[in-house]
Amino acid sequence: MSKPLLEMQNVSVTFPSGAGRVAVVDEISFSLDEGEVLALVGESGCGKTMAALALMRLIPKPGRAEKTSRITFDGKDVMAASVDDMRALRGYDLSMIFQDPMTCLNPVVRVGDQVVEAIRLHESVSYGAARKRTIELFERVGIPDAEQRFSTYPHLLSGGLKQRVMISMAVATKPRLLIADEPTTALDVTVQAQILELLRELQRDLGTTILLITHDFAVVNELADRVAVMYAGKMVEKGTRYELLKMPRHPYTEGLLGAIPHAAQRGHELNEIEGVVPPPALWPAGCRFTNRCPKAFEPCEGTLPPRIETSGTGVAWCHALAKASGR
Amino acid sequence: NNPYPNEGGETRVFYSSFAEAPRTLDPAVAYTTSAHVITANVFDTLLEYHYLKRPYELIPALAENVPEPREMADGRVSLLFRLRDGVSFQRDRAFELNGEGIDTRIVTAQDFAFQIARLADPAVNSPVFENFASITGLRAFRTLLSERRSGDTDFAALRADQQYMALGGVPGVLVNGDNELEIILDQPNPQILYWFAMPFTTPVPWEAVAYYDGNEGRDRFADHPVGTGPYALTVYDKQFRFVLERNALWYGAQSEHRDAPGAAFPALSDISDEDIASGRIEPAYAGRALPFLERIEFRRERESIPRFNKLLQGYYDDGGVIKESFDAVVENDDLSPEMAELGMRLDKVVEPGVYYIGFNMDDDVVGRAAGDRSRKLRQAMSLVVDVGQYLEIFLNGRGVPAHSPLPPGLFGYDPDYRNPYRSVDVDRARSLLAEAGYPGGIDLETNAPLKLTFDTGDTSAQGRLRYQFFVSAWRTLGIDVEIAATNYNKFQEKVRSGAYQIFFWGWIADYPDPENFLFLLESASARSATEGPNTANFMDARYDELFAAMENRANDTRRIEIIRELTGILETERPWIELFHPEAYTLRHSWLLNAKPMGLSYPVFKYRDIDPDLRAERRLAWNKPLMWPLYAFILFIVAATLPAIRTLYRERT
Amino acid sequence: MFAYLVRRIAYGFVTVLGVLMLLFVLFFAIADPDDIARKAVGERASAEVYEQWKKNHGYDKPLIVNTDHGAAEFARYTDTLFFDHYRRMLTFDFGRSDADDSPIAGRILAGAVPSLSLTVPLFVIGLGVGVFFALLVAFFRDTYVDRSVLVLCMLAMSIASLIYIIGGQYLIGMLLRWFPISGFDPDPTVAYRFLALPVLIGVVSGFGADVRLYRTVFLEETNRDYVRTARAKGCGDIRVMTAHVLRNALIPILTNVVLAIPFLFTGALLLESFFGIPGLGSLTVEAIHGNDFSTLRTMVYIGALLFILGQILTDVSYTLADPRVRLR
Amino acid sequence: MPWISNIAVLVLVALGFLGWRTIRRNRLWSEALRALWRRRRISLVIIAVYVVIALLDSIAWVGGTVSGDVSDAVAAFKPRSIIDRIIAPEAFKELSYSAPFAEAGFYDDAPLNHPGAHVLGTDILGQDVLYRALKGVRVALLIGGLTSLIVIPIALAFGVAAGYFGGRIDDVVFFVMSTLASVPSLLLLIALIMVLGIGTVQVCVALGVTGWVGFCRLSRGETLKLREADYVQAARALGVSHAGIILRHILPNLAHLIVITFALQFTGLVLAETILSYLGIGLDGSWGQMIDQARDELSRDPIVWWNLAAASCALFTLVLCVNLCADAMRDILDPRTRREEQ
Amino acid sequence: MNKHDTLLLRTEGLSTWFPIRRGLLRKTVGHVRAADGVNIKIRRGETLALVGESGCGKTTVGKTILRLVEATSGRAFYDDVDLMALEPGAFHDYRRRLQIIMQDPASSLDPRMTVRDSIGEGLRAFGMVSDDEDLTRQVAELMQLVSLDSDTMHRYPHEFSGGQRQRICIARALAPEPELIVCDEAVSALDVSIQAQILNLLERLQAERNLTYLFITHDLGVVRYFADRVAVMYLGRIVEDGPAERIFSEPRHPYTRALLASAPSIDPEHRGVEPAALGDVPSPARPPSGCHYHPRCPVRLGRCDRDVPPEVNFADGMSRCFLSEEQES
Ligand SMILES: Nc1ncnc2c1ncn2[C@@H]1O[C@H](COP(=O)(O)OP(=O)(O)OP(=O)(O)O)[C@@H](O)[C@H]1O
Ligand SMILES: Nc1ncnc2c1ncn2[C@@H]1O[C@H](COP(=O)(O)OP(=O)(O)OP(=O)(O)O)[C@@H](O)[C@H]1O
Ligand SMILES: [Mg+2]
Ligand SMILES: [Mg+2]
Repeated sequence: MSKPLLEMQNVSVTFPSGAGRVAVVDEISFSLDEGEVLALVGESGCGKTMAALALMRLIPKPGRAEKTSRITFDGKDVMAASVDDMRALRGYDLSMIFQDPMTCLNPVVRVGDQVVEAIRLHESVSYGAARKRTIELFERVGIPDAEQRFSTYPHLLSGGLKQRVMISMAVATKPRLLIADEPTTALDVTVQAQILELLRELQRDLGTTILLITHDFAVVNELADRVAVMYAGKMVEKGTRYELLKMPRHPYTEGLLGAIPHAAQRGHELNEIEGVVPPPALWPAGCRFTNRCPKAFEPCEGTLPPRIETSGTGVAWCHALAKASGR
Repeated sequence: NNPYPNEGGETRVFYSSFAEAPRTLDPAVAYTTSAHVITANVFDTLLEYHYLKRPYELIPALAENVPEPREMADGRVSLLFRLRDGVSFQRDRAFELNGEGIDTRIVTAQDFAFQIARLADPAVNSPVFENFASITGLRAFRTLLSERRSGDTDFAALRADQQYMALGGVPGVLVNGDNELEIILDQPNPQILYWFAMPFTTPVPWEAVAYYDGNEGRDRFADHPVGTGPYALTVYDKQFRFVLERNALWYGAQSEHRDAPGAAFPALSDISDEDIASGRIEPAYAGRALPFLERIEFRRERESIPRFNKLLQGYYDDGGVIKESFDAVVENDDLSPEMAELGMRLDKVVEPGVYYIGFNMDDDVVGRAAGDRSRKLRQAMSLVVDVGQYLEIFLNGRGVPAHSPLPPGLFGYDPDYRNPYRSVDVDRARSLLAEAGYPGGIDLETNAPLKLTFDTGDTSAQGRLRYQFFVSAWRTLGIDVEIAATNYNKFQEKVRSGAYQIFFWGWIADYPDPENFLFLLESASARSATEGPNTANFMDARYDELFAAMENRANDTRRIEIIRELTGILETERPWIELFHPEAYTLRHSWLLNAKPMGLSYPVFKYRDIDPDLRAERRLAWNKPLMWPLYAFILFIVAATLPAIRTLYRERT
Repeated sequence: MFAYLVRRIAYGFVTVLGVLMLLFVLFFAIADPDDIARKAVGERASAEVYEQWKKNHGYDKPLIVNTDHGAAEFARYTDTLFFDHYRRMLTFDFGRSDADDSPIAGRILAGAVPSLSLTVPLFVIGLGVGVFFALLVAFFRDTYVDRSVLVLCMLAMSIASLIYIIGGQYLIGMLLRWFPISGFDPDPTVAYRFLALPVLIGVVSGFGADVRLYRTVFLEETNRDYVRTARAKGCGDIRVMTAHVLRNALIPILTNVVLAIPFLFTGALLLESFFGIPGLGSLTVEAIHGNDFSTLRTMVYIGALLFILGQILTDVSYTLADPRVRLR
Repeated sequence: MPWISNIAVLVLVALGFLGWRTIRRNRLWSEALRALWRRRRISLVIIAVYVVIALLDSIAWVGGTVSGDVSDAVAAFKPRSIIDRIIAPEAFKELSYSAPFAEAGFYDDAPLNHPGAHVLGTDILGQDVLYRALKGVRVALLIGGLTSLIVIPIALAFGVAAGYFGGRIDDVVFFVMSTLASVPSLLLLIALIMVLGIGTVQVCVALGVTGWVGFCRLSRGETLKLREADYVQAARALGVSHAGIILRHILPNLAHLIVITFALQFTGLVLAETILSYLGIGLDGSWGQMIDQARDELSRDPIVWWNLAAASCALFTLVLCVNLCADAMRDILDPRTRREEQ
Repeated sequence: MNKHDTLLLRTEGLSTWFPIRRGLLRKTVGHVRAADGVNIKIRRGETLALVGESGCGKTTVGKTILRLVEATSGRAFYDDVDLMALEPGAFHDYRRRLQIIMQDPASSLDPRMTVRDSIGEGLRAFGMVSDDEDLTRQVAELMQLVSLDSDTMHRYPHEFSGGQRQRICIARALAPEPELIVCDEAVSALDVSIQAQILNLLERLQAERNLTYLFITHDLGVVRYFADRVAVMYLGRIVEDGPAERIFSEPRHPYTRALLASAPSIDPEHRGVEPAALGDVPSPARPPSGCHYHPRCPVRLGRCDRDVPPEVNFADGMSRCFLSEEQES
């Protein structure tokens, strides 16, 4: 393969707080090849959404992506693109499914029109044509009575249907990169299964590259090719799905996987991670996981953990691993 | 910025303003200046005042003569009016009551009689009934009318004029044919002639009264005057504007009456040099047929500031000088140079009126019950009110300090008379107060401070200041006067029940006779006894006796003596603290001609004229809009938004 | 929807009955009709006139129970001021003014046009200006534009309206001479000259509160998730503001706006009296000065009626603006 | 009746002290107050000055002499407030207008009794404008503050009861409320004052009747919401009585709204008073009356501006400060901004 | 499993219908049958998981038992006393024994009350404290019990993280020493790592105090780990119940099967859940006729859209399906 479709390097997102700006996403890097599904996992508040928004250049106001960040999409420098270029890119090559379908649709615009808008912003097609395409899309994503649903309002749709509308809006222009921010979190399990199936199909049929954001390892397992784990704004581990789920290397990933209750653990105490994620302003200076890490030892606190290649495809950032691997 | 965009200034239209619409235009009831502005022009009267002569002189109008009172055998007096021929009412649909297509009618003596009967009609509720009560049988007519009405439903259902007819009319009003009206008075009443120069006795068509009953979408007669005057009221929108338009049927416009005294401008010989010199009267108009103005427009102007400003811009032709801008207009009691430059003229005239502070003589503390004690208290209080200062502060000196109820220009007014209690003398007041038993404001009997109340129905902020002025004057004596400002209803209620002590009031004369002032203090008109205008409830036997002797007396030296004696009583008794006689300042533009102020009567528009061309020219010159601030403002806005646009621009690239 | 409307109107009607009760207590029980009559006919009027006046103005009956009628008679309760008050108000028979006997209904009809011709432009322009500035401020939020407009609004809100009027008349009417100082003309081709100044002043004096309110609304909306969605679709700033934010912000703005509608009719008290506009506000002021209880009573009643109507309209307009609100 | 106002002052001061203590005890509120102090120091100081002036003007007693050479029985027998005693308006006056710091009268150029001493000039009666402006403080605070202090508890009681218990109580309260609310408030105010007559008590009653609705509606609506809140349900599950829930959950969670609404209503009332004054039904000695008087003074030549300026500035400053504080308070007490701060 | 032998709570046909009002007189035209004839049994010391999709009425059942919403019909026997029939005063006693942990820890704490007051509220209401100091002491104990620092008791809820807030809620529920706690999605709003902490805590408390849980959740992983018995709910009705192991290994109702099949696994060896149910969850206001599940059911029969399937009791639980009926016979 030649160049990756998307390359994020040293991306930082900062928000002003009491004392200066706090990086809620701190110099993370990853890349995505054409047609690949990368899952970005981590607990709530660790900066997954912000990383994705940085790519869309949609970080909400007081926050901003730092100058050091380099984002290249299909060879274009996203950080340096003009507002108009960016607008052309958004929704056309780059689209995003947002976390909460309940609030992400405009409540006073008919759902069909919202999709039509997405199409007509980028392609000069007539309303009728766009409408036809929208209805096809609706059928494609499994919205029953697509024709009728075209002109209903979001509040009349169930969560699953709203999510389908969001998805059809996102894929309407056959984007090259689809960012799916927790696409199934708000949904019931049975519906979640349907949506996962749908995403899989789309990816297969259209060859879309997907950046999947989630905190649910089960969803990761279902969809992803590769996984990147974040903790408190930092990347802690990357690897293929199998590697990561089967043999996590970083103590945090290990802890997370261990904390997920399943039948096997019945009767045993769950493997909990002590403590909680501190708020961004109180993130430790060295390894951010230090204060909760069972394997923490003294260099963890002050110095940034080194990058350790755990396998051909995996990397982790951890002092303990470094020590174990003898470095 | 022209407020009359639809009309050029070139027509002979007079522009004036009104603050509040009159409550009624029924000539039998309308008694306010604001109503008279209209009624005096819509209704002709039997007699009128000469436009230019001062002291005022009566001239015949609808009557062909000013009648000489004729003493009859039984001591009663007869007044015989010969009426002008062929005077007709203005066109009005009320006359259709007489038959299809008829919209006017010749005036007959019966129309006068009808109106006089209306004055007596309790249902009309005329405020001047008492003033006509000397007409033989008027009082009896009133009682009879009201008895028949309550007793006899068939009678009550009749039209008013039919009711009067059925009772045989007022006995003292005799209609001899169409053209003669004879009024019989029970006793001599020389002043009554003045009342015939007021719209109260104008001819009123019964048709108008019957037709305009306020039902089925018809106006009420009170809002729809139908008269014979030089102007007719064509628009009467109380909220917005009134329009008087020339009445083509006015008697002065008919050839046979063209030379009637009320139909032509006074002769050159009647125009005083002073009037000419001051530019008030244009001698060229002498003897010309009236009226000159086509139309008179009144616009509603509730607030005085906008009104005055529009006057300055030339959009009103005359206007009173409001207190607020007095200093801009008047300098050293004359027109300020700025105003003079605009060509404005200032007219000053002392109005026949008086403002005073009255004591309720029925009150236990300030009234007669406390005898000498209260007299001294009143004297002391009178001694500290500095009316000069009051005039200076509140009226810019527009007024003449009063020493007695009689205003200047009236028979019996003595310019040299100085009321000893009406010049400020605090020391004397203090000692009087002490003599009264209130040294330093402390009541010796109770050892508590004396507390008085100043009652008023004026709750406005401005009003309050005026009262405050007097209160602080009395305070220098140590007298604690509290202002009880209630709404007008409550105040009236207080007056009705006699629960008041001190009040502030004014009186503007109906006609230029001392009787019209001095009767305000006779027992017969005491408020508590007869609901009369003597709100001070002053009752003094000697005064009443003298007043009776003076009342109907011709103006001779004896009358002067009696008047002196009357004012002498008031001087020591002090039921009033006479304050001042108001002085009206009118400002008018150079294009307004022949506007001689009539302190007493009402603006008579038929004498006035406008120079429309001059007005148009001046208005144009004075009202060039100043545009640069607009441009400056726009520039500022643009300058202020520039950085924002720059930020935006920067953000986009 | 229909059922909702009917119910809403029925409730409105009940409220109207309540308002009438309030008016009855105020104007008949607390303010004594005898007083009013006394005041109107004057001190010296005969008993006949006085009774006649009370009769003409409908003040001649007992308050609640008419003992002239037998205990069992229905008229005992219907031949009363209370009943009359309800009957007349509900049939829009407002009677005559206490001050000058003119029919109130006619005066209100006559005053409605000038009032509307002042308040409608005032309202529309005020709304336009308010929304425009609020959009602008929301767009430039957290910049100096936002802050300075905010400060301006605060200042504007803290100044008494009387001062705006006096100042505005003096500055624009007298010094700059752009418009007539005061006056009115029913002819619409020239009325604009007279209305320009009061409208300008009205807009300026209402500007502060409006912009601040709308700004909050807009800021609230711009922070919503769907705005982000729209941006992610590739909408430009202007499209986001107009096609998405404005439509949603319309709903809270509507409440504010529709509730202002009755004031369109009852007029702007101060503006009308200072600018000599013969509208209902002016009428009200006059009623206050003239102790004209019946006119004031009618104005209060009409104000309340319109207010209730406005509320119903608000609720209905909600459905039009916001598909989420389903009227049931 | 000086004792009424003296007692009122005592009660107010006591209430203020109690309130202060409760706030000090409650961390949320004392923090909010501290935040307010941090952000709006100037405004708070100014408001405090106004309050102090009003209180000083409310404490009055009989006796003592008037400074200057005026031997005034009236003054000696009338209760005079502390402000009256400091300024002694009986002695400290001129004939008529004089400009700020003027040495001579405005019209006649006659030398003044107190040349240069009238910082804000004198009004038409020669009264010191500063003195009048200071007297206006009490009226303004009375209009906005005292009325609300009396009305709020009543409105709260009805609103909370209606919202919490619903049913018949709610129907009745809601009906009364919507009836009152459907009369445009200025008109209602005017009608009430016209009918009740003019006077401090009447105006306060009228303001109370019209102001009641706003608070009542607010507290009812909010209570309806709170009643369903999870934590209220949790409290019910914990067996807390209705009174306990209202006292410990509903009222504290309404408090911030009430405070903000109070502040906004306060400014609204103070501004509305100017309109009432214009209509001739305002309160004695209010700034509204001063402004109304100044209507006439503006077109004098030279212009008499100090009266209007003094009243407007006094009014403007108060309204602005209260508004600013209300605004800041809204931010501070808004749970959303609060959460983000953490 | 003899620790679960006494029946603590048994509901019989418990229904809670929320009226839908419409029209001129706000007439009730229908009902949201949030709980419709729910029969559940919980033994002392046991954990019953109530699972089902969002909006199916789980919370309603929980709240109805605690009488936070009033039941429309049905009975709930607690130690053989019908809770639903008790006078409010008499029920007050039972409030102490029945507690709830609400769905959302953030909104179930009064933002203007210190943690101490929140936790102590129940103690006060049930008269379990003598004075202020006693309260402080007891609250401190409770906080230690749920592993919270008792020094923080004077803080306000917003100063705590989500997991800590949930602990506070648990402490509050524990305060009156209840026997049964309704845990309404007690862990759903939390991150996995915190979820594990809370689950461990609940487990520990159950062991220490012999608590009984009605554990409401939609997370099958949690259920599998935590519950003794499971009741599956669909649109207001219990469609299946039984011991947890049996439900997972051998689900009888097609809905249960779909639910289990839809849950993705984290085992990298197993990938690719197949959606086993069709379409969306219908609204409880307009539930489908007959068996509520029939429009989504892959194995529906002809009569499913007409007749309501009966409760079919098995030795190890119940299933509400015509197919189960056949199975049984
Ligand atoms: N507007 C903002 N101001 C300040 N901080 C913010 C803002 N928005 C987000 N943050 C901070 O940024 C951090 C990362 O947020 P982000 O939304 O990317 O998390 P996430 O990983 O997507 O979490 P979740 O799973 O809850 O969606 C959070 O800790 C949050 O505190
Ligand atoms: N007070 C209420 N009034 C009317 N309907 C209600 C009320 N409470 C709940 N409902 C309805 O009852 C149904 C069941 O609600 P409930 O909260 O019990 O569901 P749930 O299973 O707990 O869902 P979730 O998993 O989302 O918490 C829902 O459709 C809800 O809309
Ligand atoms: Mg996120
Ligand atoms: Mg729930």
